[in-house]
Amino acid sequence: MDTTTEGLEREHVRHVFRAMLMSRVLENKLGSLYKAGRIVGGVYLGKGQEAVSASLASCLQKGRDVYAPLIRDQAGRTAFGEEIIDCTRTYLGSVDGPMRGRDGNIHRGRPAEGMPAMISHLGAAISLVSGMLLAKRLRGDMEGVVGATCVGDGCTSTGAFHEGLNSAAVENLPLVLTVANNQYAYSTPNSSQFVCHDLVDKAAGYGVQGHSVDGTDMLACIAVMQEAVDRARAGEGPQLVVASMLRLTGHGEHDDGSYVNAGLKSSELGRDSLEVGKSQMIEHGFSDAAEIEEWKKQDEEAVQQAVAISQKESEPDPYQDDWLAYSNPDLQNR
Amino acid sequence: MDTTTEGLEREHVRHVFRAMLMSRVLENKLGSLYKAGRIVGGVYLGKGQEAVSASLASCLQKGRDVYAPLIRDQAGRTAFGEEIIDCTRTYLGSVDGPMRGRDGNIHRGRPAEGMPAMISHLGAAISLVSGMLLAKRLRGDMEGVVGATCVGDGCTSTGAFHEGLNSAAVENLPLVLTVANNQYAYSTPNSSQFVCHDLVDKAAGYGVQGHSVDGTDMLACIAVMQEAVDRARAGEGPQLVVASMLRLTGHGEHDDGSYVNAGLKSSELGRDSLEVGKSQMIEHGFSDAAEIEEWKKQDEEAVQQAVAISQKESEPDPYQDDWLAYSNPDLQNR
Amino acid sequence: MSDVTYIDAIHAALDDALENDPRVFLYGQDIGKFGGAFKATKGLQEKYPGRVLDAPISEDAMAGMAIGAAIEGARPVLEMQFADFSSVAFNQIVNQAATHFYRTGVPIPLTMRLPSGGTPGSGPFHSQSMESLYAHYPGLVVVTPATVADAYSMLMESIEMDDPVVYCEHKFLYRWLKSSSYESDHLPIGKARVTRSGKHATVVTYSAMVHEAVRAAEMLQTEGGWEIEVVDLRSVKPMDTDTIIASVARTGRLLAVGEAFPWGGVTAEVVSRVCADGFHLLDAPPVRLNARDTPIPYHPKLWATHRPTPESIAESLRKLLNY
Amino acid sequence: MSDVTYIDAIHAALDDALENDPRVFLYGQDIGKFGGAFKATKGLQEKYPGRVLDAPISEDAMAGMAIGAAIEGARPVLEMQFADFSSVAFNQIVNQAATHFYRTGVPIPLTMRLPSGGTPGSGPFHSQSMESLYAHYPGLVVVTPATVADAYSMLMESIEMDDPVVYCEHKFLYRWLKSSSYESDHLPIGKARVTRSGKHATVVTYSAMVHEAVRAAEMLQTEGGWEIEVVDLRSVKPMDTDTIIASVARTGRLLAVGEAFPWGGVTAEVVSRVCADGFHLLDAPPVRLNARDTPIPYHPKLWATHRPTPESIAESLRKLLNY
Ligand SMILES: Cc1ncc(C[n+]2csc(CCOP(=O)(O)OP(=O)(O)O)c2C)c(N)n1
Ligand SMILES: Cc1ncc(C[n+]2csc(CCOP(=O)(O)OP(=O)(O)O)c2C)c(N)n1
Ligand SMILES: [Mg+2]
Ligand SMILES: [Mg+2]
Repeated sequence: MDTTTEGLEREHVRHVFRAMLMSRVLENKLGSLYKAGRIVGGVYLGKGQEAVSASLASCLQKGRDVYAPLIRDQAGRTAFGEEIIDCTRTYLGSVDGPMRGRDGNIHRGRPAEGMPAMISHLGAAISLVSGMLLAKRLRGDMEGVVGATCVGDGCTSTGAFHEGLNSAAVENLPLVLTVANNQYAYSTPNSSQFVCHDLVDKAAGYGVQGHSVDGTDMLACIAVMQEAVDRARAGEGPQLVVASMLRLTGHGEHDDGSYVNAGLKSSELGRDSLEVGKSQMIEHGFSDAAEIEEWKKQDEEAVQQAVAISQKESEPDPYQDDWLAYSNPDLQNR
Repeated sequence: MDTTTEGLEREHVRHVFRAMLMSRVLENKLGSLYKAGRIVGGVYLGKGQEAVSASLASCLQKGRDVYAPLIRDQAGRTAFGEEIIDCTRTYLGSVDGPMRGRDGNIHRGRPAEGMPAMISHLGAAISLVSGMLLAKRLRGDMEGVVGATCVGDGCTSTGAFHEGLNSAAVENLPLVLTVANNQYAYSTPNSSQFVCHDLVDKAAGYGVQGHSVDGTDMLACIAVMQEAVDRARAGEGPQLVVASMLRLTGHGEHDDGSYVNAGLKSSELGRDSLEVGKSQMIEHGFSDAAEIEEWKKQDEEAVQQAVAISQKESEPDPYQDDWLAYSNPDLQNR
Repeated sequence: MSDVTYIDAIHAALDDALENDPRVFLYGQDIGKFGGAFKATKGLQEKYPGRVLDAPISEDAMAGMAIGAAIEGARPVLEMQFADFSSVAFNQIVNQAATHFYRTGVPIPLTMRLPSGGTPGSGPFHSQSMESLYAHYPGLVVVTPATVADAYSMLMESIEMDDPVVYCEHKFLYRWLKSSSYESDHLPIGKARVTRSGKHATVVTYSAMVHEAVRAAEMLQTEGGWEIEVVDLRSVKPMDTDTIIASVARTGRLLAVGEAFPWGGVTAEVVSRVCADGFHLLDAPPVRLNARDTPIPYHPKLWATHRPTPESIAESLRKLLNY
Repeated sequence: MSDVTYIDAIHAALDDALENDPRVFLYGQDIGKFGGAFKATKGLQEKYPGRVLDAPISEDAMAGMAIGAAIEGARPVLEMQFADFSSVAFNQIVNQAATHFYRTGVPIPLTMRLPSGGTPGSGPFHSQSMESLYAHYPGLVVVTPATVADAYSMLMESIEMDDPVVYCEHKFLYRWLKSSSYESDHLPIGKARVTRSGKHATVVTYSAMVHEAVRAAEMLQTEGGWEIEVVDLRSVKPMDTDTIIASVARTGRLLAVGEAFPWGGVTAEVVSRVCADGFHLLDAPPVRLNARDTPIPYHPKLWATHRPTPESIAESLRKLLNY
């Protein structure tokens, strides 16, 4: 595994792992709050996909780059710099969350800070991120900028995926499009979603560079994402990264995922990227067991605190809400 | 060129060429009727693309197979067995045409006879043809059936293309999807439409077989189409055929196509497939100049006759029309 | 039969349609072994092998496939995972399915099931009521069952129809609405039902709002002895103008209630029809009550006042009665 | 200025908007060197290098790109080659653009140009009027200019607005409608205009139908001295209820005319608003006249009677006046 650490910066790797760990701690908490009936709306977790998610976002710089998280990107959100409280406020229905109760949970975003708020329709963010990049180029603000998003295997079947990636390629935009191939789209296995040999085979059809990576291998993910982001930054156009792993949870917390093939679970794909990452941290001296334990404690406290704050905050009040769908209030209700 | 005639049946080649010739004669007539202001609606011609169009349709069998022509497929329509009068009636606004004045020209079809009537939205026919095949499979009527359609380079950018081809691949349907890469979508050159090296590179991304052919070379087209159709019939799933040529006319007759690159026009791509086909017919002894001249005369007469009949027929009469958008009249206007 | 729910009725209708007619097949995401996001197709793939097909996440192609199959005489029942995702299939539905019979004379016996309407916590993209969009396009039939019996009988009838049907099933009713049986009064699609009779005002509504309107009517009954008639449209295209007008003839007052967005849509169509044909019957201005003019909020506290409620319907009725 | 057409006005507005505001850019199919299917952007790519971009045939991505650019503060003007093709972009427009400000507080200053409405021989897929679909969704502004001056000023205003605007330009007016200048009365979006004043009945309409309504009004003037008021809505969302009601207050009679399909839509919204707020002003049942309940036929003979005509509008008015 020595080769994989080549060119990786210590602080970068530690940043990725900490985001992964924080994500797991936070999502475990969300899971138990869900079971306790304390969550408003649905819960979709990224368990197993933390390495891909965090490593992609860790290569981006908030304030300059664009990062559009999707439903399994808690780790990426944290790596990009989203505050934990944004998450807990949304899940717990606080009016102080970034969406003020108007939209939920995984849909939260802060578009003005380069993190769009996803809509549910799969694939819709690809062209959106491209448009954000296009606007930066048009105003001469593109130097070294990258936009990134992560979609699932199922999303590759959408017209939005196709049109979005092709349009970005035609405009040679610095888009890093990661496919987290977790083998299932809800209950649908890849075999009912596509029949290409490997999703990365799609890259050539768009004239973009393709990258494959074992999504359970944290260090490999960091290396590949860094390469893809560097290439995009250097003006080489869109990069398609296909990372493979298994979803280590139901589609949402309402789903037990009992349809997931047992053979897959016990295969290499079924490894937990957080566990793999932990071994890698220790093995390569990026950290040690004690420090990781300490981080975990800190994270648990931080999460506990954020939950406590969020739970004390008010719910949205329909009689206080301005109910404005237009930035110009004169347009409302007319 | 000897190798290209191998395996080609004499009657098949003659059938293709005759359809190409008829198409050209007919479309020339439509062009002059358009200039004379006698056409109802727009005129979109297939000049230059006859070889691709006719060769694809010639491998199909009306009554069993499905053929969904698009805007430049007069030759394919003729090869598939559409009557000339269906064409002239529609262009000349006769109420006796297959669309009864309700839809126009290139949109005509006879879906009950396996020839769907296209809508304008590009790519929409791909899934439609697939669905027709699916229904045949479901009722156990699939043995040896093929469905085929032909789209343009521009259509490859649509989400409908992507979703349609992928869905057909997942269902392993006997779909032959031909892309007539005529280098332009209306005024838009390929360089603004896609940046992949070759459109056939898309095949791998769908897990389907790809075929490339010089669309100006009639015999090559016949050979490739026959292979693609045979493979589909044999259960090998969707086939993507990319045929390259130049559109030898404006986008429509209202357009002079002045934006078309002069270098392309004088390149091999700019060859007229009908001229190439004629040489091939003669060179390989499929026909001779005199017979071809005779065919042309017959075609001109047939077209003249169809035009004369169509022009004598009534226009649709809004006071006679039943104005039914529902097959159950009780649903209308309610 | 013991308690059956609205979603049971849908499941039973799919089962019976598959059983009765070999041309019927189901197509949708996760509808096979998994039985669909709402379990409407649970067990049907095993029971009818090869006739319940899982689709990729390709709503445009799903609709196109179903339309093509319908051209060939099959009777596809297409499940959208949520109505909201039919926006991706919009082109195929309104341009391909809706126009096909008019253009070619070949009908499209397609049924598209749209799990519609709001539930608490579902948010802007899993709560939409899209009936008005589809009803605007000639060539489509748009049905909106409000009862367990209608959920069953109208789905059966939709599948039997030769014309394309958009079947809007309300998610809020799925497990909440129970009945002792699917047995219905056999009203055909195109006929509205007087769900509750009255003489002081008519509420015309459909889908889940029928139940909210009945509650409002009960509140007003208790409150002041008002007798409010509630008309359930059942299908919004065709719309049963006769039954609506007959009700307004009895009551002289009209409130049209819908859960969809306030601009245009079903309630505007109802008011316009009543005004055109029953103007002389009206003793007060006909009014509408719809959802608020914003996307559908996710937080249940906001959501509960975004859509009409028994309270807000009752309030509208009070104003109407006091006019 | 000598004769300028409606399409000239659109071209001029795009030119001026590009000139005035560096945040403005144009995106669409064939709009670059070619100048667009209708030549609305002719010469602009040369004049504003890098700001007039040709798009692939990807309406969904085109809309998504424009929305993303708007989030970043650009002012994209998106051209659909025909309104009808916006069905492919429908999801991005109604779910991404329309909901964005409500959800995030970040506005989407996007203008989407829809070449709309019927012309002879264009058929079911190059003739649609889609304003009602977009107006149904909260968060969108939908404008429908009927005059050369409005085509100019409303496009300028649309581009300046922070909220997303669906700009429905009527293809029939492109070259047919001429004026001596773009100079307008500077009515803002949201205000209707009394195009022709009268006292016997009000026709509320918009876009190309304004001209047909004026012709019908002239016919009735000649025929019986009837004075018909014609109100041009200009924007259908927001809709200027005040101006409509003020007109009905003068005339006591309402006919709402539209070129779109008859179920729902603008005319139903107009009638419903007048009934809710101006019921007491009405001396006769308010009525609607729309296109027929079928797809738009291609043959000019059919098309000419599918949409309302001066004759059919006059006929509706006669009935209304004789009530
Ligand atoms: C256009 C669209 N269709 C359907 C859905 C419903 N849906 C939500 S998530 C999902 C599965 C997504 O699978 P994948 O892309 O593989 O992501 P994963 O959940 O595995 O991370 C589906 C079908 C949707 N959100 N958008
Ligand atoms: C979805 C959609 N968008 C836009 C159009 C308008 N349009 C009609 S033909 C055409 C160009 C098609 O180019 P291509 O697919 O290369 O076919 P060709 O005309 O070259 O044969 C365009 C943009 C359309 N018909 N459908
Ligand atoms: Mg997946
Ligand atoms: Mg082309």
